[in-house]
Amino acid sequence: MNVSTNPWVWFMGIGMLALYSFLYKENPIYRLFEHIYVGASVGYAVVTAYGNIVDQAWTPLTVKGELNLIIPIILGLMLYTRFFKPVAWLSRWPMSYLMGLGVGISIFGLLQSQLIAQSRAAMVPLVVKASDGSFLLGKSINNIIMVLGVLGVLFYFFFSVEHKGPVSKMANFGRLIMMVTFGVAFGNVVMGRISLLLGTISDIFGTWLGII
Amino acid sequence: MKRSVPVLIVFLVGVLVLATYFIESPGLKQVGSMLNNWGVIITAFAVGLACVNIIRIHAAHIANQRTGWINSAVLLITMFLFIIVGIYSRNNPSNEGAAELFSNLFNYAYSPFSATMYAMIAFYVASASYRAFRMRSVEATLLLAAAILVMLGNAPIAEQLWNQFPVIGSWLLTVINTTGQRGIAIGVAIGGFATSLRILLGFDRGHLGIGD
Amino acid sequence: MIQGTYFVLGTFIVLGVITIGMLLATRSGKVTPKIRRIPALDSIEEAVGRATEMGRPVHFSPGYGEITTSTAPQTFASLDVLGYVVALTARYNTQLIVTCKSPQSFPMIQELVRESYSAAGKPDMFQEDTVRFISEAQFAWAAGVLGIFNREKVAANIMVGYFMAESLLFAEGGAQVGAIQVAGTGNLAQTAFFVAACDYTLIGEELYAGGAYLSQDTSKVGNLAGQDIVKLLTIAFIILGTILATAGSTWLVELSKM
Amino acid sequence: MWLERLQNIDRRVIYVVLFVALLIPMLKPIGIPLTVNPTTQQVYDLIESLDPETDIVMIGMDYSAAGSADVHPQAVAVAKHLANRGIKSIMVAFVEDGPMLAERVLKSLGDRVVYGEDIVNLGYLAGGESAVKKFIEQPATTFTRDHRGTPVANLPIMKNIKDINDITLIMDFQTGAPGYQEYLRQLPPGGPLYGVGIVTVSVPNVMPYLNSGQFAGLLPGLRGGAEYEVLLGEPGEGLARMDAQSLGHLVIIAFIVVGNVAYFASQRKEKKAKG
Repeated sequence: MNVSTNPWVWFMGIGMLALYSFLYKENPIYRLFEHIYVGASVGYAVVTAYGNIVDQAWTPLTVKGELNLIIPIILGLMLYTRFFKPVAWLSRWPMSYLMGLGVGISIFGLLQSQLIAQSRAAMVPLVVKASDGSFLLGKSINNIIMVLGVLGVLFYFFFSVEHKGPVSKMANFGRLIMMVTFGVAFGNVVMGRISLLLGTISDIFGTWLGII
Repeated sequence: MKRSVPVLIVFLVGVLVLATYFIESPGLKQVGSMLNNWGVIITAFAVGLACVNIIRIHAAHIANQRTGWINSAVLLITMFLFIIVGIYSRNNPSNEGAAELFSNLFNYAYSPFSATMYAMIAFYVASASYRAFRMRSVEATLLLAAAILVMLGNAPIAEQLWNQFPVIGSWLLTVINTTGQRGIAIGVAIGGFATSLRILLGFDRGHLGIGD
Repeated sequence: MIQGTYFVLGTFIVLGVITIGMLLATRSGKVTPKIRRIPALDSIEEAVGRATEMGRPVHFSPGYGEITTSTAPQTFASLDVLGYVVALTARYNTQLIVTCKSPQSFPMIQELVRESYSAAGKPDMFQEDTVRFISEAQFAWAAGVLGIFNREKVAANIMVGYFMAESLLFAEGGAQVGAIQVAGTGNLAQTAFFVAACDYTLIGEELYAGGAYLSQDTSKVGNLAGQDIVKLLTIAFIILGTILATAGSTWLVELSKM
Repeated sequence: MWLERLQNIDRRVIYVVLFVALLIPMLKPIGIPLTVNPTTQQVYDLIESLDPETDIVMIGMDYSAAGSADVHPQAVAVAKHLANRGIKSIMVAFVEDGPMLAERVLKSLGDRVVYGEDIVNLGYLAGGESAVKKFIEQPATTFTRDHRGTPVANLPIMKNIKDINDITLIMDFQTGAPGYQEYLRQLPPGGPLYGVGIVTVSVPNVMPYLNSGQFAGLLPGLRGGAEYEVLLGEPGEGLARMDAQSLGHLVIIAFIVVGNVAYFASQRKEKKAKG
């Protein structure tokens, strides 16, 4: 055993155990470290944002004289008018700016890389042949499932049409495909969460207690 | 002023930026880059909003000596510690002591604590697997079967038991899951497009806190 | 024009005309699209009814409740559902508890519930603790909500909005106190947990449709119908492309790259 | 009697079982062999095919500290591969935690690289998709100084970058937004190749983009990192944890089975009682 002698590592280890104690029961020590965690995350975010404001706005404005940057600085400060009732409405201007920008930069990509590219990728030959001309059954079946499945899911999300007859058959197929999809998602969630848990086990038993 | 300006800002910024994706014009491109750059700066200012909210809530707790006010104090102290150390070390890059302190705060407090909070979910996944995942219906059974097969495909140990587990797992992931996710992604792109356009043209003002 | 954007521009124009056109046509009453039944939404009344029989409260969670990020549309859809739930609890005289995570949307939600009770003619049903702000920290919020499930013996649990890892905690916690649960989120990674642990689940876009369905806001309904037409076009596009691909032609694929 | 017990296992018992099942293989790894997925091989081959003289790789440090256990081993393995091959790389973050985690990656590279010449940690840019767009438009001037405070003008590696097409491959390690969606929307057609290293939870969501050829490769979570370590011949954190992964999966599956056995047995009992 090589227990760490670094006080920081001890702080980390004790804090992690305190947070994990929540699994047994909510308790005061858990609450203490939870508050430390929340404070740390907000503090860290403020530091990085400060760095960005200095590098991206203040320095270019004051050193290089890029005067247009006064506008985003003013808009940025206007966000804080929401804390002063009489001028609170002014905070909508920067919010509107961000919203307009968000919409403006995403619409093109939504259409090109999501709608069009994905629709295009769904167009696969239903009969697949190898280069020597022989028929590939497995690949053909996969492709048929993929085309029908995508259509089925789209049918399921028809809202202004009652699901009856063939529409309902396609929609039901789409729903089954989605159930399997959710199952796959769950299987991966299990793997992902265990990975994270292993990371913390390695911190506690390796870095801190020196057993691993 | 209160109602029309925000709608106008959304429209102008959105349309100008959107146009840069279609129209070849160096001047327009410059305007688009400038508008985008302003957005980067405004977002950095927005980070401080969370900080102000936290200060308001927790300062009130402390002032009213509400139960747990000590935790509120700890939270604020941690937050300011991060902010002061972080900003000091940024402005004095030659001071290695400050840089090391900040890196310790990140590596031994913020980072392991946030990892712990997320890792805890692994335990809930385990108890939910036991309690919630029941073969109640055909759909639930499909979901479960897919989840188990994917897990077996992901775990190297299962491959030692039967070498087809990864093949099945990979088929579910790359064929069925791709189909389901693609259908959903196309639907989401269409929905996202319609919502974006509504915002751009000012039909959806709820986002701005202005009802019509 | 920039090379390779012609097809995107064409798509933009066609889709824009359809969705906005349907929105305007519905708003002016020229067309009246009907939204199909969404079983998970119908089950909300059943859930509230059961809570009434048992004399225990209904819990509603809007999830993350953010109104400025990309998850905002889910929050707004959630608030449409909340308006409906308030009206139901007013009709049945059943206690409602709403728990919030976001300090941004908390005051807005408080106003919405107060106004909805007034509109239903039962302003007294709005109490100081009907809408509760729990915490902005994810797990503190989750722990607070689980505490409420246990202490107040919630009989119906309705969770609609954007959820992350806490979806599992809530769904499991609700099941433990025997609540009938209706859930819905646009976050697909979490939908698996809702489907497995809840009685009824809104999947993906059903969440947005639910907002339009329950609020009967004509511009939302019209927009939704417009999206259906777009879906139909997409389906036709994919079928055509598949036929061509099977015949060995990549004409449509090339066209879409123009 | 046994049935009731099986139906009402206390959650804390479940937690302990899972914890023990994970701890034992962490203490004493068995070394279960690992097969490499084709997507991981694809990323490895891609980096093998790069030319150290002309190609520059951008390492996207877009993962959070919270999810780092799943993605960090990948980032380290890929960075080692690049360093071994002498390929220059720049680390850029659109997620706050990125630059600090980049420093950890740099630490694990040791003296394989000369900072400033072979690799640089440019830091973090706020703004989500706007930030991604800004960097793609002006990779040379977006950052004026690196994370360590050195002006970009004094960094030899940055002299090779004028616009985004000077970057051959973007290998983006990510846990959420901004991530693949933002990049795919903003990358110009014919621009750099885009590969992802992503948290296991998001792997199913990105499959359509891999299938459509919009990704140059995919490293799936911890397993992807472990596989890369195998290909690299340098076992690290990822591989060390794969045994525990295996056991963890078996435990979860066992819980599902036990839960269902109890459920069906109790249902049958109820039916008998009624019938």
